[in-house]
Amino acid sequence: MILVIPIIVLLLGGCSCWLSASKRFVVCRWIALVAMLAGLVVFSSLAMTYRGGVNGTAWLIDYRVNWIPAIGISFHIALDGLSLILQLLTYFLGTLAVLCSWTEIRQRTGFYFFNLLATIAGISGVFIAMDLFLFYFFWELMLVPMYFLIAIWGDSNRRYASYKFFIFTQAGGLLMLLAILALYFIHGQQTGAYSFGYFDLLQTTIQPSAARWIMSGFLVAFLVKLPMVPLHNWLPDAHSEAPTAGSLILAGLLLKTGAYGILRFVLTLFPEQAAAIASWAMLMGVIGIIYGALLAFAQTDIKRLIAYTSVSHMGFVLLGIFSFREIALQGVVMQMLAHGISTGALFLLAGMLKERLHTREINKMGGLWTLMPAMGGAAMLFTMASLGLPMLGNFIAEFLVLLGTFQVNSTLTTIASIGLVLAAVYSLRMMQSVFLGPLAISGTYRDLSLREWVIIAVLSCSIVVLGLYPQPVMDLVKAALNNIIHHSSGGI
Amino acid sequence: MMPVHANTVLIVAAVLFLLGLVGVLTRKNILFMLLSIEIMLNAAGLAFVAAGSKWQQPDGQVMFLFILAMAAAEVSVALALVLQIYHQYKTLDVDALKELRDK
Amino acid sequence: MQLLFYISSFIALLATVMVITRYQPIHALLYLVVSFLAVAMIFLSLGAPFVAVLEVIIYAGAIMVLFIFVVMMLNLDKETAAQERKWLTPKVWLGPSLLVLVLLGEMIVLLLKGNGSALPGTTVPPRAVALSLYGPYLIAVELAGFLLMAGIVGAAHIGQHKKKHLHRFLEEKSTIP
Amino acid sequence: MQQYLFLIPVLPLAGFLLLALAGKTMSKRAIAFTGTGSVCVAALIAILLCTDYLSGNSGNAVYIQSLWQWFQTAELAVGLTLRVDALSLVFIFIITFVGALIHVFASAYMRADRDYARFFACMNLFVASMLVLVMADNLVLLYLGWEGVGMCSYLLIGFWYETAANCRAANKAFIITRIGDTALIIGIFLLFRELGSLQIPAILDQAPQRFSSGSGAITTIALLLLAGGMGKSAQVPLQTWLPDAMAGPTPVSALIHAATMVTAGVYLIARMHTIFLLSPLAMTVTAAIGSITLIVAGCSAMVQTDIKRILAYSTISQIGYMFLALGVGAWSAAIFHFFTHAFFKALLFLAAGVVIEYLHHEQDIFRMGGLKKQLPLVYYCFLAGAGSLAAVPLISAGFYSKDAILWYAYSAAGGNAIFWIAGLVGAFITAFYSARLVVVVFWGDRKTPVGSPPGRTMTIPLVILAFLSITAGFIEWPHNLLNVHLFSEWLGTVLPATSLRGGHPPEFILQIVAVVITLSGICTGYYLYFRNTAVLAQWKSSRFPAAAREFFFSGWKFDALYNHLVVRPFLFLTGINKRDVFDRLSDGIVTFSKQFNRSLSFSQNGSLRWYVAGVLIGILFIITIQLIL
Repeated sequence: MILVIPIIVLLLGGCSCWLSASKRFVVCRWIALVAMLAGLVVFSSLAMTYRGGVNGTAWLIDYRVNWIPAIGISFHIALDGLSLILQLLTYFLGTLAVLCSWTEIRQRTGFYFFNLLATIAGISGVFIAMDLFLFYFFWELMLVPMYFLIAIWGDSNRRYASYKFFIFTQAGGLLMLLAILALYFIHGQQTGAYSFGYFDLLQTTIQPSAARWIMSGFLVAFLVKLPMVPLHNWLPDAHSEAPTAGSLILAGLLLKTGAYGILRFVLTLFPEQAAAIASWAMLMGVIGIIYGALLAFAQTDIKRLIAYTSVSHMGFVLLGIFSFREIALQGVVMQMLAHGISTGALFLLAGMLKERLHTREINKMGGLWTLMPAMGGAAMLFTMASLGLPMLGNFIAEFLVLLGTFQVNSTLTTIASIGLVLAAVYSLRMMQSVFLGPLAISGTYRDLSLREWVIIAVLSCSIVVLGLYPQPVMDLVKAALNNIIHHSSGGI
Repeated sequence: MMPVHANTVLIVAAVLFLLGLVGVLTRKNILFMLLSIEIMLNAAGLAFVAAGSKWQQPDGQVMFLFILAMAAAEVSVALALVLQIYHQYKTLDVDALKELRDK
Repeated sequence: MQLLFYISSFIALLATVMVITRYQPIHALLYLVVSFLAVAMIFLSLGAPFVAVLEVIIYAGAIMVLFIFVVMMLNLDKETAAQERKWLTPKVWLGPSLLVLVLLGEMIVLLLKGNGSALPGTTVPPRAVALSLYGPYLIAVELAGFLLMAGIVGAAHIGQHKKKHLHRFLEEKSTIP
Repeated sequence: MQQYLFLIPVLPLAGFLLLALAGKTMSKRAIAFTGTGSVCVAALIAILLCTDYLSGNSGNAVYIQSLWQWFQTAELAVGLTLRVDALSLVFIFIITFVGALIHVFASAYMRADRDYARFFACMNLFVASMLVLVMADNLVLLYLGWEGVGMCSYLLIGFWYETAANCRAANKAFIITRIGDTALIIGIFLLFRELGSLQIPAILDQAPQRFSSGSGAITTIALLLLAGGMGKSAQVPLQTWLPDAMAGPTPVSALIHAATMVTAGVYLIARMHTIFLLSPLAMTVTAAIGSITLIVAGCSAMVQTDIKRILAYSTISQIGYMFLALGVGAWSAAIFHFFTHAFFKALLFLAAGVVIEYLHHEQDIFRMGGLKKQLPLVYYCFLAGAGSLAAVPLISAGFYSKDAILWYAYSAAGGNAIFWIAGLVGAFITAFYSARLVVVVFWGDRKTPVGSPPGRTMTIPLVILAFLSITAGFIEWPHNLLNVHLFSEWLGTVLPATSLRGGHPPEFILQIVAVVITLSGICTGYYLYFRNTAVLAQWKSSRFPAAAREFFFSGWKFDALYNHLVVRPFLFLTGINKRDVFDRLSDGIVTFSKQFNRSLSFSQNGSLRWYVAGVLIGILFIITIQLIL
């Protein structure tokens, strides 16, 4: 029951934001903040409770009520370590998203916060839904408000970006719906009991030829979200046009739902098929790493640049997932967290720059360190995080992924390591053309305000802590990952 | 008394209907188009009555009654629209009214 | 009765052709009245006296009067006729007539394919019609009532003389000339 | 002592944190006090540690302090554990002690700079990272320090970031070393796959049992580690970043790009010596790279005109000597050369810094001159450093370390005449450009207006370093002269003794050859640049020497080569695909459907009669079909 409360709070909070905004729009951001913090508090306390894990099972909480029993749909949510850590990330970044929209959004504030909260609610639901119908419901719930966030409060090219985002993800989502239905009917015909429940469907045995198609349905939806090259090109547009909080949520959370979906559903529901395509998937991951890095280097729009680095970083996730190694999977989880934080922070900084300079073009920037040393320092920190400097979370993630993958496929891992060099190349280019070099602009610009300073400080602390003391996270997800490996080991 | 062949009546109805159709297609004036539509409706009614007469059932006439009701309602709304169009556009040329075209 | 049918059919067709070829609206209307009266005669010859009467009263009477009102209100006279003359060149007739002739041919072929039989020519009395109307078709009658009501309300609403009024969704566009 | 181990890296780290967060609000005095003080205290602790070690209280000669479990999953467990043995101690001593002197120097040298706090913050972070590197107990922690120093180097090269060239140099340094780092981390992956552990002691223990000597896996590992070391230590072909790195402030060049960071590769190879010993091929490659580097960089050093670039090339060349020594298995000789090199090269850089500042940021040596009279103290210090660099026999520290390397290059098990001759050529070149440097900068006439002479804060470190540049060699004498081998005994607990091959000539013959070569190098330099400069002028005008000079001056055209081979293709590749070919693909679908829509929408023309005709045609169509079928 405790799992539902934050989602309900978010949805109610969103509605009240919308309603209250017409009278006093200052109120609604406080409502949004409180709703987010409530979720953060709930999941933090859960994390403290289950620090050591529960003996014997990976599942920490399991809550289920019938929803539409006639066709086997139940409201079934469950929490394991993986979900818990992603929930923490969700509410953490959600809180920051509210904070960074504090003054940025001046039009239709209430509706904006409604959408923001609804998206977060959807993401939060995706991470715990254990009924495929419910999963699909939340999957769409996070998509539509996100579309509005881009389409209404986005930048100049927002319509194009939002359509593209919507069509790509929706096409993937519909394929997933088809796959879910196929799975549902096959399971129903086999057992006579029609059910959308994840744990019921786990028991299904499917013809290999059918399973391949059903898996690709799931996989396409998740790979679009992840994103995998060549299904990635919604991402740079959506990221660069979205408002700051939108970019933060897109990069920090939405991409993670793809990775989570692969881990939770593809690997366990279709172990043999997943193992069969593993080397191809790893290859695509490596291509993503290199391709994203090359494109990131070429960009001159700062948000596009960061967006392509996301493509590159998520390649590590794909690579790690399909190595089926515990070390690599730990790295994948770390990458999800660290990428969420570091790239989120970079988007925040890009948003702050845009707010001040009214441009995203890095050729028009330069030497900003002189004017904004604090922001420059923060940017340096997160740039370094993004290129995988040890001491910071991303290093742990990439190191573990590559270390785990190396035992499976050393050639691909070696090629993927080139991504580390390319990461340095594009990161330093960004740093140089924005903050270093001769001062390219005139006028006075204020450095970080107190609110921004707090956001950046919180993010900095978390990325450093992740880099120096990641053990609690790893302990928390260990059981869940072993559970996934256990389910998928049939294929190996 | 020689009975009338059913096909004859239906052919008359068809010719009437098609005359109405020609009217709709050729006239540009909305008023004439409405007149042509009335002709078409009337022709359809004729076909119904003929059918009712063939089977010696009242249903054909009932259908004609409904057509009548429909035509009355249609004409009243359509003529109101004609008035409005004339007030707003100062013309009854149907080709001048292309607000619904795809731009 | 057969003769009555042929004569009235001929008149009906002739009057209808006149309707669609007239330039003066009022002439066309009068021809239409003639056409309706002829159709009423056809109904009578087919043994349907009730609808024959209704045809005269409602079609030729009420509906045509509406048209005449409109023609009068809009003051459509010689000017309109001149315009119609300009619009109705022979070229305009060509295409529609061809299409319609093809359709007519096909319809006749279809009709003759079926084994049509002679009509009995006996009368279906108004009583039967009334029983049928208020028996099996009761709901349809109700619906027709709704329709007429809606027609009245709609006509009354649309017919109001107001300033140029657009839906609010279209307003934004129309302010830009 | 063991429980205070963590203080050595943590103190500079704390200094960094304090300066980074509160530096803006602190006065310059406070900043200098924090920045310098933290390193000085760390140096004190390091010296205490050394005395503790020498007094033998530790028992097993290794200090270990485990701070916390870093991460642990499945079969992998990595702790934040510090481990200090004799090898680490040498490095810790140099890092903290030389680091402290350079910090003291910098507190005066950088006093006018706007970003005083940022400078010391980065320097402190560097010292902390470097200490972590040498104190690491496992390869991941080593890699942490390894990358950390790389980042600090980047930050400090680009310290004056307003100049785009400085930033480019910083980027170049980071990216080229990153290539080496990536090789290193692949080596680490391979080690983990083969041995299942990342603990350095465990690796060193297990490697001989797991691998047969010269097997493919161990050679690959060794070569990957070597590549890592080459990147960091600026060895051919990854050396091009170091000369450009001189864009940073001079104390940075002294600390990072001369004394400590660039020798990290030497440390790595010495640390992983067991692996290298298992792979003769990798050893030979190491020695060969060292030899090539020392000649390539030496030649470039001969013709440079920028004082800092001369010293930079000289550094590359001297590290080449260290690699040569490592490659032939002369472990302690390599570390000994690192030890002496750290003193005299730091000294040279600091002295150069004084000269540069004294001459209002003039770096061209041919616009200097006659400084012997104006800056006598600096002159004598510089002389001590240059003498040590040239390896003046018996009275300079450089002599003792270089002599050992030359001796082992010929006589050690992995050595041969080629390496020895390469070393001799290098020795000649080194002596030559050292002499050139002293003669051109300090002798002759004054050519540039001067500023104010350096204060005491700047000269005291110089004097200390000069003293050490002369005396530091006395702890390790050649075998045939004096039986003092303190340094190799000290390292004996960690590094294996060098095995000699049979059939080499007696040591003194080689020594005499080396001494003669060195002295002739010095004389040549003196002759060409002081006594008879006409010869040089004549050379400059003739074709072949001028071309050779140009070739050496540009660093053997490595930059141009990489520019054509890597940079331009890369830029071209990214440039043509800036708009993302896959994006064009999906846009193509959009364009197609738009066109299709446009061609369909002409039927939607708003004409009522048109629609009716459409309906009619539809009806005709259906009825016709019905008639036909």
